[in-house]
Amino acid sequence: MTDHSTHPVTTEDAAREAEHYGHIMPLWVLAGVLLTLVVLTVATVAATWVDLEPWNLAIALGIATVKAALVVLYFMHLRYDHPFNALVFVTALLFLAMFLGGALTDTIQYQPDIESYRESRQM
Amino acid sequence: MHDLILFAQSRGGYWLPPPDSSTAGDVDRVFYFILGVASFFFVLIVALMCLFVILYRRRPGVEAPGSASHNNLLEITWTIIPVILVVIMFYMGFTTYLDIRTSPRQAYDIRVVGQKWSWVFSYPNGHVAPELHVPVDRPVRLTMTSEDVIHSLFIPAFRVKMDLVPGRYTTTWFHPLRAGTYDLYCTEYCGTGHSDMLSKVVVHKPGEFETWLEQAANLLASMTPVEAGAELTRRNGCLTCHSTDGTAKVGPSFKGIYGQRHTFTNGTSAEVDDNYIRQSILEPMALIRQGYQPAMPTYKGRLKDQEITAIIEYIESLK
Amino acid sequence: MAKSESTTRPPDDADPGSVEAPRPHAAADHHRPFLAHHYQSYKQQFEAGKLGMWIFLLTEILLFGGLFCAYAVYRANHPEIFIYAHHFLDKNLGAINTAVLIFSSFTMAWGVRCAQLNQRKLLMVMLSLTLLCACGFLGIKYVEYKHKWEDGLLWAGKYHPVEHAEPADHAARPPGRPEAQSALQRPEGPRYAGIFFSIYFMMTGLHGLHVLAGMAAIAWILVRAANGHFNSHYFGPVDYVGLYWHLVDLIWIYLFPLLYLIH
Amino acid sequence: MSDLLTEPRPAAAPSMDNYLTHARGFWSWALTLDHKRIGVMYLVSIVASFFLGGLFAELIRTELIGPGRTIMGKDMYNQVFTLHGAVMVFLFIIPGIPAALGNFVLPIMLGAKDVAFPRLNLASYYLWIVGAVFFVFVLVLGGLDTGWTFYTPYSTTTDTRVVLAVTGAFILGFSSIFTGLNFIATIHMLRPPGMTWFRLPLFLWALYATALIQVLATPVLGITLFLVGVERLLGLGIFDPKLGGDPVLFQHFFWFYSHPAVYIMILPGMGIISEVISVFSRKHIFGYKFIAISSIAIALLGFLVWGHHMFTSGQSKLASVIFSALTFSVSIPSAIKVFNWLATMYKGSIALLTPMLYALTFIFLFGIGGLTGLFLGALATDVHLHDTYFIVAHFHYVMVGGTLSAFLAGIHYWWPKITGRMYSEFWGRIGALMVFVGFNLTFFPQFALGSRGMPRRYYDYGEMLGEHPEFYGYHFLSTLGSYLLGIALFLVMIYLIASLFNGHRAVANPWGGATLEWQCSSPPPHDNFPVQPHVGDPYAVRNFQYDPDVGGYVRVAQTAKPEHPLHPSAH
Ligand code: HEA
Ligand code: HEA
Ligand code: HEC
Ligand code: CUA
Ligand SMILES: [Cu+2]
Repeated sequence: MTDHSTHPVTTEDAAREAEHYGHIMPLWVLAGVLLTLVVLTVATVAATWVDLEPWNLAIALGIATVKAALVVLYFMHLRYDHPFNALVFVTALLFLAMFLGGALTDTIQYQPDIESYRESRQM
Repeated sequence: MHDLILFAQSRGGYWLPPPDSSTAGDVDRVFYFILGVASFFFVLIVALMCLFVILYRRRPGVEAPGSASHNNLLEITWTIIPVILVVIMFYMGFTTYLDIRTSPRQAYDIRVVGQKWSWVFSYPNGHVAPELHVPVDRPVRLTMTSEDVIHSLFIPAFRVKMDLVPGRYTTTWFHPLRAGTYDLYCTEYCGTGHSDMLSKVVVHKPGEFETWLEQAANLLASMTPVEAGAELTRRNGCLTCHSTDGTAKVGPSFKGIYGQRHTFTNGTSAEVDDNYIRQSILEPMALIRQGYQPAMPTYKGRLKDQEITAIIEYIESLK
Repeated sequence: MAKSESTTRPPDDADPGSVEAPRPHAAADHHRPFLAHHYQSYKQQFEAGKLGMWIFLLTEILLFGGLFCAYAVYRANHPEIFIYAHHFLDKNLGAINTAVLIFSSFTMAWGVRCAQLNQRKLLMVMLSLTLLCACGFLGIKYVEYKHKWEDGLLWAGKYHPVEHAEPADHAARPPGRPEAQSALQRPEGPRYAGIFFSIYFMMTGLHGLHVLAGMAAIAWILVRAANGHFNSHYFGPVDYVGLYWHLVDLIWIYLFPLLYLIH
Repeated sequence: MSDLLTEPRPAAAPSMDNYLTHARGFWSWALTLDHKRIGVMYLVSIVASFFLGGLFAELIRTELIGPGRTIMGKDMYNQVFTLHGAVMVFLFIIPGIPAALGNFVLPIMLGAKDVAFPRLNLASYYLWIVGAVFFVFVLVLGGLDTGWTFYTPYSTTTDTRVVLAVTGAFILGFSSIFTGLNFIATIHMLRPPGMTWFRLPLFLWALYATALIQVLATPVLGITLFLVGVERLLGLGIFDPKLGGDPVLFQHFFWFYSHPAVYIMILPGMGIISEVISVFSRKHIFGYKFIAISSIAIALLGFLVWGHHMFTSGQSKLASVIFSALTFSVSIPSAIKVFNWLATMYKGSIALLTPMLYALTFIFLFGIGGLTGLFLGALATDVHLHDTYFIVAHFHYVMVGGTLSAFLAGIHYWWPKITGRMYSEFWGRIGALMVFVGFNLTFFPQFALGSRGMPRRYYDYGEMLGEHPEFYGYHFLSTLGSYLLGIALFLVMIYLIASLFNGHRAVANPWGGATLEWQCSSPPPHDNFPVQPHVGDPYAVRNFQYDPDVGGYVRVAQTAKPEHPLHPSAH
């Protein structure tokens, strides 16, 4: 992927090759994504009008994730980009999940110790 | 310098203090198991290192004999063996830890409050003391919290340690095996007096604990108010911030303040009388004496009314 | 910088160690502006820049990650605070702001396309539009902050809601939800309701700072575009700033439902 | 024995244009984009902070030479150990090897002309300077007494300069992020033809793994410190129980960075050791792929274990058990490395020159430090040992015994390359020996202190601690040791500086290394390589033979004869 053995070594080659790089997004794709995003925004607001407990949070986050995916894949060209850049992005989410998971697991477990303290002090 | 080198102690071995709680022995077993494994590998590694340095030292004109540059079987062997050993270590540490953290149901309950820089232990009958008194051969559970910053209660002989966290309870327990007096340290850094935040654990002989508790709780009945006041200021940790000899510590000295006029940071002033002292103890933040920080915790709900009266009499007596 | 150094460098054949063919790139520097001396081609430089940008975005995600973690921990353990306090946020303003940011992302993405296609004028239009949206976003944010300030709905240490402080979205409040109702009856709300606002201000505040930084970057790109720096060979900076801007949008896409749309 | 090497013949006059002579004047340094010059500036700055941190260490040890007050009061002591820890960690050891030696060596080893983003590299250096200036402000404007760990609510209530300090550390964090980002991009994008992943020298694998941690963990430190600062200034409350916050959550935040950070500290050191052991044993490194992958494994696994600093903090039992189990997983890749280094020495041709002495010191001391980590990873024993001097001893064994030894090994190893001069081998060996003895004398007694119950961050250990006469003796020994260590390090500095003036000129390849930096002249030219170097196996050290005419090693044609009659299939 990042092996440069095929890289041109002469100026002319380099110049020629430089003409073509980077993916150009067709305008209709960009506009389509914009439209979808707006529709989804309306949808996520609308979803709060109905009581679907306990699913409301999941729906809100689900829609947000679809929106985020659209932005990442098309506005940010990740779909056409180097796979390694996608790996970088996914890694960020993975490590964030790890951090969140660890902290959440623990705080939920010890919450009773905080609650009983607050009760005993009538706070 | 004669004590520079202390050889094996009678119990607990060279490294650890004598184990005096029911779980301490198990902790020590884990310790010595890991020590054994670690020593083995350390000696092996250093021995090989020295051997190679001697055997294969560079000599002019002699090229290295050489050997293979990889060997998967070997690599796997020295991966697997440590894996097995650390799994055992984890398991031993884990089971003993569960014992340390899971208190038996019929434990004797003592509440602990940590504050800068003293300990307050409260017993079921309402008595408070700056030292931890416990009966021998009976599990004791400590339910702990802190008034200000994080502290940590550490009793080396019992191999227990647990933080005291403001805004919540933490618990630990131990089962002392022998009567005696043991060290108790604060092991979470908590500011200026961190290294003074020390106390003792007194493990009473069978039957003696109850007598002690009864007498100690009945302070006001068995002592004059001034004596009781002196004892109360000691037990409640007042003396970590207030001296009785006129030197200023974190707070002003008690000596001679009764009857003085003090000015406060808000510009007002007042004479130190019974009411003022009572207020200082119950609402310390209301009036802050000039030249001092608002550092004193409130004792509302922790001192009974007669106890405060006794303290006032004691302060009055300090001329 | 790299360029000016290369001009002061002695010519290659004066290099004592150089015995083979002269390096291909050195002499070409003048003909290929903005190509740093240690890259072989624009493409290589572009890809390196892009990788660098993605790694930077990764660090941004983890920076915000701390706040998301705080959010998750408090929401999981004290849902009542969130249910109570989010009523003070204005869903409509939040939704409008979401739309504004999404639109700015669109113009930014279009801008990148313009740069790739040598459309200098259109690129400048797109960047200006993006900047405009950013201003709009911050303007709305300012209105929201101002209300909170006036109502004393600040972070925990300064959380003193004034008497008349009322949830901003009466209409949106579901009528049949007693716990939210009863919580609202207490003047201060559930205990420690201020924590919600601590998190709210940290998240939107840090996000706002990023919007500001993004605006500075876009302005810089705009100036360079005006100077005609970008073309189909060299448009990296537009793309990088675009990526950054989209990330700012991305974070808002999560902040909006997490803060405004709690049920 | 190897005196052939210690007295190299003066080499021919160095080529006219090297990176030191390329341009002159203050601004040619201050605004340079050359990774080598940035590396040198980092090196000087970092060594200066190390000496500052070391000065604080000597103050700590002097205060503790006996019980009671010796030279300072309690508050002062608390500030001194805090600043010692903070300076050593944030200013010295985290940027230490990557930003100083790594910056200098990485592009050359890779065969590149510079790092991917030279301007970012310079920015990273200036951020370091700004961060350091903040620490200096802290020092003169009232100090800091939170411990390097900034635990809340102490850090949000003490009246020392916490906001300045967290701002400084925040900025240093970004400096570190930029270095890491640059290194990852460089290793990905600027490898010349032939430099495949499995031809990367192990030092570069280590730097790559380090950079992964730098970019993944440091942002979390940034937000944590930011929250602490805002909490102090505005009363944010997220970590403050009085406002409904949770101080234990702070510890999760802090250690999510700071545990992986300990691998930022050690991994580059391990990388240096891999280079040095192979070169000075004149043998191909053993188990190249295992060592390379184990660096990445340490970096990634290191993210899963942060809770092992919180076994007694009120962390739940469940979390503690998980974190303990995961902690042990990190020790396996470390063990793999140690065994591979030993196997590399087996049947080598070992020259005990200074870098090698430090490498052996590393194995010895890191062995102790790492193995004592096992006592801490095990739950039951950590409850007893947590926050005692056992911890202090553990982390000094890994950070000083490990990283500092590796740093010294690296400085000596690359000294000829960086400065173009040879240091005095005689004094080098004396220094290494003194460091070894002084270090063990300082820190070994602390294991005994700690396991017997002496808490850390204690100003005093008089009678009030109970009947512990042995504490006096151990502390006394430790202080003596620290003086010896201080003198040793001072000596090292002296002879290294002296070598700049009277050292022999260094040849291109004085040790016989096969990595690319030894193929360019010493010091390297401005652009690193006049011609693309030949990329081969970085550990084919046998392809380089000592040439008395050159006074150093030169590449020889691959010999066809078997390496050894008994091992015909070697390599
Ligand atoms: C360079 C820094 C560095 C490194 C590399 C390490 C490495 C390790 N550390 Fe350490 N640690 C610190 C720096 C470091 N640490 C610091 C600074 C603190 C204290 C912070 C503070 O509170 O101020 C600390 C504290 C600390 C604690 C918390 C203690 C407490 O406060 O209660 C723990 C607990 O698990 C721990 C464990 C480990 C382990 C298991 C390793 C492992 O990675 C070690 C692996 C290495 C080996 C195991 C040795 C090599 C292998 C062999 C010789 C083969 C044989 C091996 C086996 C049989 C397994 N460390
Ligand atoms: C890279 C990290 C690093 C390094 C290199 C060191 C190096 C040293 N450390 Fe430090 N230390 C820490 C990181 C480090 N430390 C951390 C993180 C803490 C925890 C802080 C906290 O609790 O918050 C700590 C805490 C700590 C303590 C515990 C304090 C306490 O808990 O109360 C002690 C006590 O002995 C100590 C001692 C030393 C000594 C003697 C050295 C020696 O190795 C230093 C040797 C170096 C020199 C001496 C400088 C060089 C030579 C000279 C300057 C020449 C001589 C000149 C003069 C003397 C003028 N350190
Ligand atoms: C953490 C330290 C601390 C502790 C513990 C403490 N105090 Fe104080 N105290 C102070 C400080 C500081 C002041 C001065 C500021 C003020 O007026 O509130 C003070 C003021 C006082 C005063 C007013 C003195 C004057 O000269 O105006 C009295 C009386 C007093 N304390 C009594 C007590 C008693 C009784 C106890 C224990 C039951 C106690 N204090 C525990 C810190 C402490
Ligand atoms: Cu209390 Cu340390
Ligand atoms: Cu750790």
